[in-house]
Amino acid sequence: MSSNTVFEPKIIAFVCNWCTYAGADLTGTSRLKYATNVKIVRFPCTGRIDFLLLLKSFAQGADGVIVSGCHPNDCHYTSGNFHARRRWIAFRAILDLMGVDIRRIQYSWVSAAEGSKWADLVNNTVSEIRALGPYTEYQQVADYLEKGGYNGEA
Amino acid sequence: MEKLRGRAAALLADGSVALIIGYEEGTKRPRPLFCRNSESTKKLIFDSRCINNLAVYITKKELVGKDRIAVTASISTLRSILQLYVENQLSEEKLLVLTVDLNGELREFVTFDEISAYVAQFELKRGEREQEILSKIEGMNREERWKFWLGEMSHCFKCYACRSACPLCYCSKCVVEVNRPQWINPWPAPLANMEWHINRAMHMVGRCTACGACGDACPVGIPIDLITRKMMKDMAPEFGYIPGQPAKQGNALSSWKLDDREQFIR
Amino acid sequence: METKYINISGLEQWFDAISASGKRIYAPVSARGQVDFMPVKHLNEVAKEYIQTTQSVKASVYPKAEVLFSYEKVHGKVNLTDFDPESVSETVLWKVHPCDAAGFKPLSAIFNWDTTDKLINAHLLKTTVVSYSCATADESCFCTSVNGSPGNVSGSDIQLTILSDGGAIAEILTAKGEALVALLPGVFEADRGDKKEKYLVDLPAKFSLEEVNAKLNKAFNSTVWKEQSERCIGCGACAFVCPTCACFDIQEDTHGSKGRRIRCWDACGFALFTMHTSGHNPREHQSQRWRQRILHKFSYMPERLSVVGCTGCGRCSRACPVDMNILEHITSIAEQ
Amino acid sequence: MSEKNIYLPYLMTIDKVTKEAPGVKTYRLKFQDEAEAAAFDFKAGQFGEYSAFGEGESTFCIASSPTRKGYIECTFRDTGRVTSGLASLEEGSTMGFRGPYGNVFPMDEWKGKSLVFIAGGIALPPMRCVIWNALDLRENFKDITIVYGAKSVNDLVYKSELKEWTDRPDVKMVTTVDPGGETADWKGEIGFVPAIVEKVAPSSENTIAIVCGPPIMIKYTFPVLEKLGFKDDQIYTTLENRMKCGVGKCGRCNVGKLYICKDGPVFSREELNLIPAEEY
Repeated sequence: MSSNTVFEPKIIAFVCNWCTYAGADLTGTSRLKYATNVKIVRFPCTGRIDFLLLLKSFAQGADGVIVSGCHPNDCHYTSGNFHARRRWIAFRAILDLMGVDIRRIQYSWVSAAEGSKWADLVNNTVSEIRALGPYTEYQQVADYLEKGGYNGEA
Repeated sequence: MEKLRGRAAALLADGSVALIIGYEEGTKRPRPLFCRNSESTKKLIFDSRCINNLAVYITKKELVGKDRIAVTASISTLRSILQLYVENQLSEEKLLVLTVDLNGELREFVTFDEISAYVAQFELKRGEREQEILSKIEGMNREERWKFWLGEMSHCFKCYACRSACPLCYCSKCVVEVNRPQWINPWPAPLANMEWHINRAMHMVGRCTACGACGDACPVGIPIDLITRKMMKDMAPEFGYIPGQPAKQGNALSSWKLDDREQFIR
Repeated sequence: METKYINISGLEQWFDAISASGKRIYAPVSARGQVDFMPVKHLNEVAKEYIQTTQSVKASVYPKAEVLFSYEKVHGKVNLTDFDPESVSETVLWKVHPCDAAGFKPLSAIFNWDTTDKLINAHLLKTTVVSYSCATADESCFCTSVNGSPGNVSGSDIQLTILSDGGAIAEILTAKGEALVALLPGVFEADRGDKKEKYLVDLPAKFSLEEVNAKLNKAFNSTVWKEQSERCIGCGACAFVCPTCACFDIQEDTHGSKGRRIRCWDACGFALFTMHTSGHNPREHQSQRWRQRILHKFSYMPERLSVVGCTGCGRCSRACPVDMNILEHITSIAEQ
Repeated sequence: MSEKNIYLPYLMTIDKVTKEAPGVKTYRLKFQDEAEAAAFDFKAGQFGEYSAFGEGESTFCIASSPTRKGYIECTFRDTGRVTSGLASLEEGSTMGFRGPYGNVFPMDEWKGKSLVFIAGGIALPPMRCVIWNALDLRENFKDITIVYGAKSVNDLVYKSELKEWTDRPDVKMVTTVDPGGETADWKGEIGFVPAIVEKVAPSSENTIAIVCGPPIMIKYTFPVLEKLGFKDDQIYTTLENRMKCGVGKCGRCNVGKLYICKDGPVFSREELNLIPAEEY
């Protein structure tokens, strides 16, 4: 397979400011190489990441999503990541029930010291999503008005 | 029935309550009735056909005002009342709850603890239709589930009957009506409908009491109650709740435990 | 107008000819425990035993969401792309009930009074309505109380009355109807003189429209609105299943520099429908919104647009989660 | 000719931006298409649907006078999604406009009469259109009195025009701010609009009063005018209900059987008496 036919997934990472963002920064300053498929969105805390943002990412063309923040007990705001953890447990279950491909959302804890873990996380996620292929199943539905859309016509 | 009507008339006559929310015969099945005078209590009925969840009315200020009211409650309604109480939406001083128990005896609850003790006798049962669709869904692979729900969602025209019928959807401004930012497109379309129902389910995690009012209300027959019901069942053990009982320890998504379990965070 | 006879196999052949002509056909289909208009290809897909579809057929000419126009921002300028009437496909609406077909007139009146609505007119122009007269009705039906009847032909291009042999009386009412017949004229035979009335359900009128109108003219401050609407939970089910409800919202769908302005269904029963940005809401209570719904249909529309905003299809009563039965409510107003 | 899409806006260029008060801006808009500009005409009192592409449409009056040709102006406060979208535009940007919609102030019938304008806060824009219209045809009218009030000095809109009107010998201009809203160098009145109207006491003889403002101001101003001898057919106001289409179809702006967008926004008090007050 020639290089230009390899599928390059678009991945959005929602990360917290205090741990994972700093960790990703460390990856860079440590000169560790990792896949360039990821676009990072920085949040104050994983507790601040609205679950709808994950779905919006898919609707707007993302093939995979990474959500990452401080390890349990390390939250800058004490409990933001605990709240987030509960939210993801519930959200993942709902998405699975609805048939959303939950393999495309990768949750992780990456601390400010874990530059290499960030690189691994991104690399692994990219290769996994690459194997899954583009998330056209979701993206197709995002544009419906063109099709008229009548009863039962998705 | 006569006991209920008599008691209701007496409560209104002596001014104990200003309004009694109950059921009357409707076109095809019983429907909600609002009694403000003894005369209207003659129309009151209460039996297993009464399926509207009347708890939806007791948080509506324009209906109940500041007065003390009474409500005739099915088990589902009682569960919703308890959850509303846990969420600080009700006070004991303003609400008298009536029900008819399995022996046909009229019961009156003045405190929420009494309701809690009464409700604890009843196990949350899964309806036939619910069981049937759930088994169908459980037999599907992920792609089939996605297709199934997308097909169902394509029928949704966003009348929000599900939201209106739910006693726990009492927000004065719903997330779909917020437009800065516009989280969910307000027009009906499969994806926007999907987002709305996922959102609704998320907002119901650990709160839904499985009354099924949303599913009953849906004019286009989407089994939306399954989503919140299944979530309630699946999430209850995760977060230490008892299905059908109010979340006294706080709502699932506004509380947490150190040892919340998951296997998916790397 | 011309009346013909078509036998049962002729109906099937004619339907196949329409299907083969490339026109979209929407007809009632039974699925998921409900009967609703859906795209069909063959006559055997069309639902048989039912009283009424859950939703009206209005979505075929007034879609739930439709693009009014689209735009693109380029270097500080904006390019507009108008709605293209040519994008609308030729459509046949099959087995529409007379109460549904009668809904096109009030719908068109709302959209076309004073200024015309290009979108709905494009749909109406390309829509041919084949209605079936009604042999059955249920307790929610009341077309005969609102100027309609089980054999009313208003809004229909062709009306079929199914006979006991499975064939049908075909009343060909308009040029569009004739064009549809012309797709397979051979299957239409001369009128056999069957009496249409014999095949229609008997549905006595429940109230007089004039009486209701007279009562409503004085009813604005009546307590009836509060009494009737107490159990209303304020959803939009009644409006969305209604063949004549046309209230809409205009919304924006933006993706980067491109966007579309969208018209989508809205309902006067929603609490925020009339809310001002300031927070002031002229129709703050459900009783005011219920009053608006009834007065709009039975008082304002007759006066302003010379049409009644109700065709008696009874869908709102059937769809309502709390049994807000419109027939019962209107009858009680008439009897006051 | 193919049917016109009534929802398709005119494309307008923002020619000039004026900051009026905190959050309040006036845009001068010019048609991008010359043919559209030439064909466009409106009268005092009419409104339009202004669009920020990407955010949606919002309803405001046309704040400039029909006597000033070649442009229209709108004044709005940044309060919601659309108005904040509009507020973020700069001079030279493109926005949309649909209109003119609604009825008009019967200025032809007012010829030879005196006019009293009473406005509060952000409700001056619809009045400004009429004021300039009257001032540009000054010989048609007798005395012109303007009473305008806002919460504070800062909240007064059209500050330079207020000065211009104050300086004109043929206009009696009274400006007021609510108690506590004055600044150290404030030279106008202090007090609520209804009280100031009572103090100014314009004669009702052969006079039309035009009142625009928040509902509460209107509620207390009407009795004052009544006391001064104004009959219901001598008092005019504008109603502003929520609208989406502007052309009598979307179903929002009904007040009783009337559509504010078609039968209004201009109403005499006589007409207002015939429609249910609770719906506006």
